[in-house]
Amino acid sequence: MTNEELKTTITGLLADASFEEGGEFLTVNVEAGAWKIFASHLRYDESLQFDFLTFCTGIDWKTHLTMVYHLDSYTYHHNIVVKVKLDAAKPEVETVSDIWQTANFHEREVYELFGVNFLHHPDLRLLILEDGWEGRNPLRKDFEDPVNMIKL
Amino acid sequence: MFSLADISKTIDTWLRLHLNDTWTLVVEMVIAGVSVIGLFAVLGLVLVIMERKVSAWIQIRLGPNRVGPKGMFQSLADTVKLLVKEGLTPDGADKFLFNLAPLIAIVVAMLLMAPIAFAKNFQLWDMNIGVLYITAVSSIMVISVLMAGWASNNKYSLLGAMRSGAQIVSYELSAGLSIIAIVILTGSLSFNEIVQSQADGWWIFKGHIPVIIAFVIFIIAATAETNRAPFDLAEAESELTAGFHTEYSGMKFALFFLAEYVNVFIVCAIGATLFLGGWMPFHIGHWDAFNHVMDFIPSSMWFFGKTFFLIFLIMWFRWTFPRLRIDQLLNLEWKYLLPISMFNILLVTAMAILKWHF
Amino acid sequence: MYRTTEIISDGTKNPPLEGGEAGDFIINVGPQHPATHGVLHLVITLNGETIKKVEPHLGYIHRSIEKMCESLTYRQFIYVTSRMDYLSSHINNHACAMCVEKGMQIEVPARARVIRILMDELTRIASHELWLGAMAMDLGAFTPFFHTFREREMINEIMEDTCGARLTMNYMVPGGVMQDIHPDFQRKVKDFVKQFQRKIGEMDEIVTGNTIFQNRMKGVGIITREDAISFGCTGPVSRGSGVSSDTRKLFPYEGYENIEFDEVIETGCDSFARYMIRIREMQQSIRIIEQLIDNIPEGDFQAKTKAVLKLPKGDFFQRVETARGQFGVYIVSEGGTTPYRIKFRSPGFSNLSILDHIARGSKIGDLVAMMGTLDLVIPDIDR
Amino acid sequence: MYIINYIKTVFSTVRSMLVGMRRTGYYFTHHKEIITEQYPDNRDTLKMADRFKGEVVMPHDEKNEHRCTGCTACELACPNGTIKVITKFDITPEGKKKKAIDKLVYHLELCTMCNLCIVACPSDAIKMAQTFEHSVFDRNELTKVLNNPGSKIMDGVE
Repeated sequence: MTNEELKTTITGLLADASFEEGGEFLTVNVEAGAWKIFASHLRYDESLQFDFLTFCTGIDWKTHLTMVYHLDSYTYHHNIVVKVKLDAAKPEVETVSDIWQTANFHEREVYELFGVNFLHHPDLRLLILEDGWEGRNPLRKDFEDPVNMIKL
Repeated sequence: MFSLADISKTIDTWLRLHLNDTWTLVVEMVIAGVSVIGLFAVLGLVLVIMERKVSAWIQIRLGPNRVGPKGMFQSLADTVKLLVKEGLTPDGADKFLFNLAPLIAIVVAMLLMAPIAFAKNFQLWDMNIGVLYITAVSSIMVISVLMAGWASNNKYSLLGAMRSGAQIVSYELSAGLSIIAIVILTGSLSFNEIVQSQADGWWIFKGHIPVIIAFVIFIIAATAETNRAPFDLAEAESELTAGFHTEYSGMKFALFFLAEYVNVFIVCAIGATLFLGGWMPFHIGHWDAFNHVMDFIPSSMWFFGKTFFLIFLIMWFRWTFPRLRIDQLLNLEWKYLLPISMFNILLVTAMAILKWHF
Repeated sequence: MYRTTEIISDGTKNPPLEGGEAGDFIINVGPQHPATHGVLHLVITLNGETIKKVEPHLGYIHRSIEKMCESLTYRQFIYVTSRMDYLSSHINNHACAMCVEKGMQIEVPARARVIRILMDELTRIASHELWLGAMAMDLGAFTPFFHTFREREMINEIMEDTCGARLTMNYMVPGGVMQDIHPDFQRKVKDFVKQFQRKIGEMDEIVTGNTIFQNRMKGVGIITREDAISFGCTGPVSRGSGVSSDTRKLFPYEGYENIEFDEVIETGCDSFARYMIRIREMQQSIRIIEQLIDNIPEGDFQAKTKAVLKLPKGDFFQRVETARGQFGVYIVSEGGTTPYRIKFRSPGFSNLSILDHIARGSKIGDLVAMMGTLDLVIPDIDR
Repeated sequence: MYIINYIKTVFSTVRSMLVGMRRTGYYFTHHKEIITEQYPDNRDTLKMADRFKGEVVMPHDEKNEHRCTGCTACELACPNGTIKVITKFDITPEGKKKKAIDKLVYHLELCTMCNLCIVACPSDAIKMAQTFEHSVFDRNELTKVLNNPGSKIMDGVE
């Protein structure tokens, strides 16, 4: 499907979805509460079938956090970017690891690096960092570690 | 002509001139013990450098080439290093068994030396049940491996030891059956008589296809019994780091290492004795001139030549083949080698009864 | 067995893992282990020889490259990516350079594009050669390792001539390549192609055709098509399960659309299929090199760029096909000289996540075969 | 049928083994295929690739003059802070003050040989040397001053 067709289909699924213009990919902004249902639509809708989650990551905008999901479809070879805005103080979003299994590891990584709490994640533990790092999120912009970070 | 038998006879007569019978026996035993230990040391050095050179040439490398001419003294240097290294015993280990295991390994290897005929009329102990003795004593080997794996209190070691146990116990069957093939043909369990029976031709030539099959099975089983690749599951470097000797270091490790190589030597010596005629020179029918030339080569040379050929074969296996998985290993034994060797025994028996061999 | 159980059931000494039961035989494979080719740490729960559960513990070589890149300029951050998947460092650098070019809208000269593709494919072959040797070593055969390194050495020498380094070249810059190719480049590459085609048959004799090898790999580590997609597997891992996932075909970049080559797909779904994919992929790479090596267009090797690169505000994503799968660079720019946020989508990270799924119920020896054919490079997973 | 398959398996296995052994046996007997380089012994004949990135050096001519203007382009280009340019002011014969380098400090221990400083240098004052035996016993020895003591900037280099 072309981006325009995708746009119409997605507007049909999610009335209040807003689109970002100018990027290479079709970018949809979704509310955190609506993400899970929207994700299962993206995955299982016959005409969409986004079956491949390329990656998901977080971005710290200081005032808020954004989750970015890059989705591909191996069936139709179209792609889409979904951005979910999260609260900086208490970032929480539903997990999609039951829809795309790869999200399991990616969300664990985001959990420890950004502190995003994925609700109903089957195994939300630290993946990369050692024990005792809970609550300190290295990829947040306000993270300071005078011991391990070298300033040149 | 150089002959080990002559040397031993000279020593014997000289001792008998000066001492009474009891003391002669004692001194001769000491000499035999010292020579076995000496043989061990030399075998360890030679086989290690041989393995390293063989592997290097197969792997388009040069191999050790720094210590001594062409690196020939490399294994000597390694031995010195292992001797001066600290022999650690892990905290959680069962100290007694942990230290006992390498000793058992080396003692078993020494015991196996007894009935082997190194040259014409040169044998430590010509017992009438030599073959039975070898198969019986070599089973003790598995005890040392199990002991080492258990006493180390390391999970890798334990897994390696258990694998080794399963492996050695099952491969002993087909090794034994292929040895029995020769015993049936010869009608004797004594190594000396087995060699004598090959005076007019080695069993591998005059035994037709069944003996060749028995020989192949014996080589495979021997490789497995000595825990060498492709059957090195007890060590399995990429799976269990070092298997049953993960926790061993220094001289204790060296003893395991030595025992492995001596065991390789022994199984190859047995293979050479049973199938390739031991110290018997290579003779062809009635070509007397040729046979005479062959007789001129000392019998010990024949024995060691054949043994080292088999050792090379086993090394060649090791540097060519990947490792089997544990279930495939047992499949190979129970589904292939054992049925084939049982069937083979029938053929050999028929052959022996009907006198089909030469 | 009392010792092992005792220690495991003793909560203070060795607490049972979550979901573990007392009596499980737990083994740490790694962080220092011959089969993990790096500092990967797998906690394996065993029942005898059979694997009940595999749990990867990462982070032993995590350098937080994503955070580091936030303080490096768009020219500087490229060299860091060589340190991620060090076996396909060229291709990683390529992705970053292309992502910056996409943001800056720099037109890359034709000569530079061809040189880049040549380097990519040489890197791919070198990576697969190393993988082949290392995997054979995992399965217990030591010899193929040295034989494959002989060919890999030729590629390393070509790289050394042109890029000045053997492993972490930093040859790709935004706008082209750093230096023109060495005058000997074409001759040496042709020599390599000849040598490769002469020697690749030997691998069939020692490795592929060997019955032990085949038995060790066939039916081991089955990844179904659905699992491959859902777990985000890319590269040879997913193509071994019949997924057409070659980024060079799906999202062509840098002129791959004009080159004749086949996307290698096997439907065996097991380790042997993944093995065959890589062997055949090397031959496809040779095919690409043969097409291009005599047709390197004349011209500049680098486009004229400004001294200071500033990406416009926005986010940019570029993906390439490395030897291990789809590698993606996601740059979020605020309009400054340094990226605001960079995310590297590394193929190894996603490929690793399927390990637990496929390893359950198989033997320890199988785990080694699976890890071998997943072709894990640990710095790529940890970043 | 089972028996035939069984025998076939045995024979194909043995055959594949022999094929592999023939190949390794070939290498065992053909020592000309050995490609090992005996590194410290072949030091005299060893030739590194002429673009090999060993370390950053500053070439001086016979009059002890270099081409560095002290513009700090290399320092800015370096991702690791490997290069530190310490400048001073020279008095030219006309009596004018002119900026020149006092020291160009190079930390080999931080350098990743990425070549970015060489590319950035506008006056080709630094280049990559092909040396590669960098091991020293003291880490401080890895911090080098690239310009020779008493060296001057070459005439005509701006």
